[in-house]
Amino acid sequence: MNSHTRKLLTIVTEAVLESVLIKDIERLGAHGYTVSDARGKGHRGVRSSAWDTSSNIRVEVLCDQKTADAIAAHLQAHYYADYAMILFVTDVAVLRPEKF
Amino acid sequence: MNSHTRKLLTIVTEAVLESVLIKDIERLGAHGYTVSDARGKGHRGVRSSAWDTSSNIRVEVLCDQKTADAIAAHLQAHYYADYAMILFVTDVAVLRPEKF
Amino acid sequence: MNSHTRKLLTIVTEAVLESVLIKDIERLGAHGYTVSDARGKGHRGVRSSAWDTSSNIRVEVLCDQKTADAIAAHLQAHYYADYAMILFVTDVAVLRPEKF
Amino acid sequence: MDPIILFFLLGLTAGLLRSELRLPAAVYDLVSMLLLLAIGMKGGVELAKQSFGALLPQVLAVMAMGLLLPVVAYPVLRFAGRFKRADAASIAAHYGSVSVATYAVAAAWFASRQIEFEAHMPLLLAVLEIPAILVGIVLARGLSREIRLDTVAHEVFLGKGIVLLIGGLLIGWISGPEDIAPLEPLFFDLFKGILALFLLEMGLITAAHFGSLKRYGVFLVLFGVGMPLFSSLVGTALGYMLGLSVGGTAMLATLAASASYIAVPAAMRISVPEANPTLSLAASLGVTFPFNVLVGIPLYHALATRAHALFGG
Amino acid sequence: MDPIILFFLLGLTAGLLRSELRLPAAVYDLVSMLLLLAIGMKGGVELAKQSFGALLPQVLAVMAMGLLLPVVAYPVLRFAGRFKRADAASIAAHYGSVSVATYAVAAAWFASRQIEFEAHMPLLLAVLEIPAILVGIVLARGLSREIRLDTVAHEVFLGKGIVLLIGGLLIGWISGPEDIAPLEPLFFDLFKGILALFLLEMGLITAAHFGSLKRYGVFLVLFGVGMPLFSSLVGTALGYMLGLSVGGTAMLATLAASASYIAVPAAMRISVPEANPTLSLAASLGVTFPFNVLVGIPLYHALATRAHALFGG
Amino acid sequence: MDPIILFFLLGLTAGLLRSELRLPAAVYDLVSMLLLLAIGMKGGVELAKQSFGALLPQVLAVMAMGLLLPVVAYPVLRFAGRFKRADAASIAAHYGSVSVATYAVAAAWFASRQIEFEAHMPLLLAVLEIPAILVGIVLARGLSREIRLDTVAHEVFLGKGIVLLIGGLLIGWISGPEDIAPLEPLFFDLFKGILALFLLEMGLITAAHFGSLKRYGVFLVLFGVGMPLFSSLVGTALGYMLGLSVGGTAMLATLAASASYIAVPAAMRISVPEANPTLSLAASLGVTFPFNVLVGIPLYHALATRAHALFGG
Ligand SMILES: Nc1ncnc2c1ncn2[C@@H]1O[C@H](COP(=O)(O)O)[C@@H](O)[C@H]1O
Ligand SMILES: Nc1ncnc2c1ncn2[C@@H]1O[C@H](COP(=O)(O)O)[C@@H](O)[C@H]1O
Ligand SMILES: Nc1ncnc2c1ncn2[C@@H]1O[C@H](COP(=O)(O)O)[C@@H](O)[C@H]1O
Ligand code: NA
Ligand code: NA
Ligand code: NA
Repeated sequence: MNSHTRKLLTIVTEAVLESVLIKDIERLGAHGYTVSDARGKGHRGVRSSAWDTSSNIRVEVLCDQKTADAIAAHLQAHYYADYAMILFVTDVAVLRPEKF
Repeated sequence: MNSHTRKLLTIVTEAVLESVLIKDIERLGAHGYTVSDARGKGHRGVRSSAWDTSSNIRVEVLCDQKTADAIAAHLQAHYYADYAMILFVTDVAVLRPEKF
Repeated sequence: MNSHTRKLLTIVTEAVLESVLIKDIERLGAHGYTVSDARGKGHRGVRSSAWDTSSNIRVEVLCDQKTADAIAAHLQAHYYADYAMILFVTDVAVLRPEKF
Repeated sequence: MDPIILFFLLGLTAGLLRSELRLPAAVYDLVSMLLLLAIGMKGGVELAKQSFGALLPQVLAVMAMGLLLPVVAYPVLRFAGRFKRADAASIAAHYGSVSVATYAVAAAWFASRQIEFEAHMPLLLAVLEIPAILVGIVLARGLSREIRLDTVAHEVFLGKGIVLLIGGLLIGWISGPEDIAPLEPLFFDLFKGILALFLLEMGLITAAHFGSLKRYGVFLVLFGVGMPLFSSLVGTALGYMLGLSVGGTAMLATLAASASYIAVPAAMRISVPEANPTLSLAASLGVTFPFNVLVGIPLYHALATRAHALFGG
Repeated sequence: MDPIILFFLLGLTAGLLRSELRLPAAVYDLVSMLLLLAIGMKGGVELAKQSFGALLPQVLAVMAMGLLLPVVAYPVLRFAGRFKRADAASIAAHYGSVSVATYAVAAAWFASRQIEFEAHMPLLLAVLEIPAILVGIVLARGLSREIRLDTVAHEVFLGKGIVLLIGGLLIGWISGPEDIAPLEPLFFDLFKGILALFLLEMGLITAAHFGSLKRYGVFLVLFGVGMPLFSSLVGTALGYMLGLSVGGTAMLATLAASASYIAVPAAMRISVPEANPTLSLAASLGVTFPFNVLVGIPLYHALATRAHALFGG
Repeated sequence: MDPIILFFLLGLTAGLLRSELRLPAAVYDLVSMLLLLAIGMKGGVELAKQSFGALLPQVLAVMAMGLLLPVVAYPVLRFAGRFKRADAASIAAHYGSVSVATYAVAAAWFASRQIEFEAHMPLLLAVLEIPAILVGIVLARGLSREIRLDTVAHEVFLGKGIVLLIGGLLIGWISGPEDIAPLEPLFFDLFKGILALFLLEMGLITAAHFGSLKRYGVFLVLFGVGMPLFSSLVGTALGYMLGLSVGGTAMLATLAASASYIAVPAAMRISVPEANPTLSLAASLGVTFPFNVLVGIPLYHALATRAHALFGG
C-alpha cells in the first residue's frame, strides 16, 4: 500500500461546543471531521455523558500538518481557558492524500 | 514494557455497511474488530447519526502490516467509489503481538 | 506548534469493568481519561453493545511513558486472564505536556 | 387542522431554523417499532375474521401494482430526468414501494372522519414494501447473475420494518381481539400520540433534505409531486376494480402514491451502491412525503369518492 | 407524600449511595420532550379560550420580573458572595429564569389538592425562560458589541426547551380540546408517570451536584435557599397585583422561585464561557430544586393564600 | 396463546434468522426500569395493607431457599457436569437467584386466568435475588478474606435491578393505593404492552445464546431443564408449608425455577471473573428462560394445584 502520512487531530471537549467547533474547523481548512459521544474526567472534573451540559464529544480531524497547527493554535487561543478540552495529534498513513 | 508494533486500521464509513464490512475484515485475516457509532462530514456531505441510512460507524482493526494492507486494498477496490468512507493507519505498540 | 510527545493508551474491554478500571487508572497516576461505548469481536467472541454484560467500552488515557507502562502492566497482571480486553499505545503530540 | 400534522410542521420549522431539537436515535427506533407493531397487530386482529383465500386475489393484484409502478417511473427518470441508470432505478424503486408513516397519517385522517376502510389494509401495506425493491435492482443491474441474491433477500425480508409489520400481523392474527386487549393501552391507545412524536422527527428529517433539493433542481420536485398523483390514479382504479370500499380505494391510492424512505434506501444502498441515496431521499422525503401528508390524502379520498360515484360502487 | 416526590428521593438516595442506576440519555431526552410538549399543549388548549390581548399585560409584567430578578441577585452574589463578575452574572441568570420540572411538580401538587390556577400559566413559564439570559449576558459583558448576538439568539430561542414548549402551546392553541383528545392518552394520561421518571433522574443529577457544594461552601447554600424565598415574595406580590387567583399567585411565586438548569446553563456556556458552570448548577440543582420541591411549593401556596386573605382577593 | 409469548417467539425467530431487528440499549433500559418499578410498586401498595411482622417468617424461609438451591446445584455441575469450580459456582448462583421477566410472564399468565396469588410476592422476588450471589462467591472462593466484600456488596445491593425493585416497593408501600392512582396509566395500564416489548428483546437475546449452547453441549441443556424442575418442587413444597394459596405456591415454584440473567451475571463478572459468563447465560437464557416461559409456568401451576389437592389446603 503506497501511503502518505497526514495528521490526525483528536479533540475531546464539551458537547455544547459541537456546532461552534465544527464551524471553526471547517473555516480553518479541514475537509471533514468525525464526531462521537464520550464521557470522561480531567482537570475540570468528571463529565458523564448522561446530562447534556456535562457530556463530552470526541472530534477527529484528518488533515495536513498546516491545518492541524492552525486548528490547534485556534483552539488553544479561544477555548482552553474556559472549556474542558484536550487535544492531541497523531501521525497516520492515508491512501488518498489529496482528500485531506 | 517490552512491546511490539502493530498497525491500527481505522475506518469511518456508512452504518449500513457494518455487517458486510465485518465479514470482509474477518475473511481478510483480522482476529477482531471494534465498532462505535459516529457522525461527521466529508466529501459526501453531512452524515448525522440520528437517521440510520445517514449515520456513520467507526471501525478499528488491530492487525499486522500484511492484513492492514490487504484490508485497505480491498476496501479501496470495492467501496471507495460508492460509499462515504475514509481509512487511515496508525502505528501502535501492543503487549501480545501473537494476538493480532 | 511546539509540541511534546506523550503516550495515548487505548483499552477496549467489558463495560462491567468501567468503574473498577477507572479507579485503577487514576490510582496509577493518570490525570484523566475518556470513555466511549463500543461493540466488537475478539478471542472471547462477539460483544454487541445492546446488552450490558456483553457490551464494550473504549477507554483512552493520555499520559507519560511511565504511567502508560504502569497501567499496561497492571491491566495485564489483573485482567487479561479473565476479561475480554485489548490494549495498545500510540505516540501522540500534545501542546501542554504538564497536563498529562 | 389535525394536531399530528402540526407536529410535522413543528419539526419542519425547527429543522429549517436549525434548532438543536432532535429525537435521539433510540427514541426514533422505539417510536417506529411501536407504529409498525401496532399497525400490524390492528390488521392481524381483523385478518383473523377473514379467510386468507378471499384475500389472495387482492394480494396478487397489489403485488402486481408494486411491480408495475417502478417500471413506469424508470423511463421517466432516465430519459425525461436524464438520471444515471442506477439513480433512475433506485428512485423508481422508492416510488413503487410504500411509506408506513403516510399510511398511519391517512389512517388517522380517515378515523377522525369516520371513513371506513378494509381492515386488512396493513397486509397490503406489507405486500407492497418488497416487490419494487426487486424491480429496482433488476432495472439497475439487468438480470445478470452477479446480483448477490442472498444479501438482497436478507436485506429485504429481514429488514426491521418488514419483520415488525409481518410479526405484528401474525401476533394479531393468532391472538385475536380478546387476547390482544391487554396490549391495547400501549399499542392502540397511545398510537396517535406516538405518531405525533414520529411526525415531529419526520419534519426534522424532511427539513434536512430540503437542502439537497436545491442542488438537484426542479425536475426532482416535479417528479416528487407528479409521480404520486399518477400512482394514486392507478391505485384508485385498482381499488375500484378489486371492489374495495371508498375508504379502501382511497387508502390503496394513498399507498400507491406514497414513497419509501426506510426499507428501500437501506436495500438500495447495499444492492445498488452506485445510486446516489441523497437523490432518492430528497424526492421521497423532501417532496412526496410532505405533499402526501399535507395535500395528497384528502385529494386521494376525493378521487376515490368521485370514482365510486361515477362508475357506481 | 406524593409518590413523584418519593421518586425524586429514590433517585437522590441511589445517587448518594453511588448506585449504577442511571436513566439513559435518550430516555431522559424523551421524558423531558414529553413533559415540555404536554405542558405546552395543556396551556395552548386553554389559550384557545382566551383573547391574547387580555393576556398581554400579564406577559409584559412577568417579562419585567424576569429582567428584574437577576439584577437583584447579581450584587448579592458579586459583593456578599465575592464571586467573579462572570460567575455572579451567570448564577443570577439561572435564578431569573425558570425550572420546568419545578412547575410540573407544583402543577401536580395543586391538582392533587384541587387547587385551581390560571390555565395560561405555561405561557408565562415560556415567557420567563428567556429575559434573564439576556440580562445575565449583559451583566457579564456590559453592553459591548463583542457579544455574538446571532449565536446567543440562536441558543436562546431555538434551544430544545423553548421550541418544544412554544411548539406545544401553538399546537394546543390551534387544535383546541376536541382535536387534541386523541393525543391525551400519551401526553396527559401518562403525564404524572412520566414526571415520576423524570424526577428519578433529577434526584440522581442532584446527588451528583451535592459534591461540588462542599467545595463552594455555605454561601451558595444560603443563596440557594434565600433567593427563591425572596423571589417567591416578588412573584406573590406580582400575582396579586395582576389579579391572579390564589392558585395562580402561588404558581407565579413558584415560577419566580425556581431556577433554570437546562436553558440557562447551555446559553451561558456559549455566551459567558468564563463562568464556572458547576457553581450555578450546584446552587440551582443541588440546593434550590430540592428546596422548592420538598419545602417551597407548599410554602408559596400558603404565602399566596395569606396575601389574598390579608389584602382580600 | 398469550400474545406476549408470541412477542418472545417473534424475537427468537428474528434472532435465529439473523434479522437486523434490535431494541436500542436505551429502550431496553427504559422498558426494564418500567417493569421493575411497576412490579415493585404493585407489591408495595399491597404490603401497605399487611403487617411486616407477619411476613418475616416467609421472608426468612424464602431467603433460606435462595441459599439452599445453589448449594444443591453446585455439586451436580462440578461433578456430573465436570465444570471448573468457578463455573460451577457461578452457574449455581444464577439458578439460586430469580428472573424478573419470568415472574412478570407468570403474573400475566395468572392474571389472564383469574388465578389469585399473595400480593407480597414482589417482596419475595426481591429477597430471592441476592442470597444466591453470596453463596456463589463463597463456593468459588471459599470463605477466604481476599473477597473484596465492599465491591461485592455494592454490586449486589446497589445494582440497578435491586434499587428499582426495592425502590418501587417502598414507593408503593409509603404512598398506598390512592396516591399511586395517577401513576397507574404509565406503570400499570401499559404493563403488559411493555412486557411484550421486553419479551421481544428477550427473544433476540435468547437466540444469540443458542449458538454457545452447541459448544457447551448436552449437559448444559439437561441442567437447564432439570434444575428448574427440581427447584419448582422445592418451591412448591415451601409454598405449601408456608400456607400460601395455590396461586402463591405456583408463583413461589416459578421463582425458584427461574434463573437470573441480569443481577447475578453482573455480580459474578466482578466477583468471580474466572468464571466464563457465556456458560451461565447460555443455560439461563438459552434454555431455562424459554423453558419456563413456554412450558414451566403452566406446569408449576399444575404442580401447586396437585399439591394442595393431595395434602389439602
Ligand atoms: N489524561 C487524559 N487522558 C484522556 N482523556 C482526558 C485526559 N484529560 C482529560 N481528558 C478528557 O478531556 C476532557 C476535558 O479535560 P479537562 O479540560 O482536563 O477537564 C475530560 O472530560 C476527558 O474526557
Ligand atoms: N478529513 C476528515 N477528518 C475526519 N473525518 C473525516 C474526514 N473526511 C471524512 N471523514 C469522515 O468519513 C466519513 C465519510 O467521508 P466521505 O467519504 O469523505 O464523505 C465522513 O462522514 C466523516 O465522518
Ligand atoms: N484485532 C482487534 N482489532 C480491534 N479490536 C479488537 C481486536 N481484538 C479484540 N478487539 C476488541 O477488544 C475486545 C476484547 O477482545 P478479546 O479479549 O480478544 O475478546 C473485543 O470485543 C473487541 O472489541
Ligand atoms: Na408507492
Ligand atoms: Na426564577
Ligand atoms: Na431460582
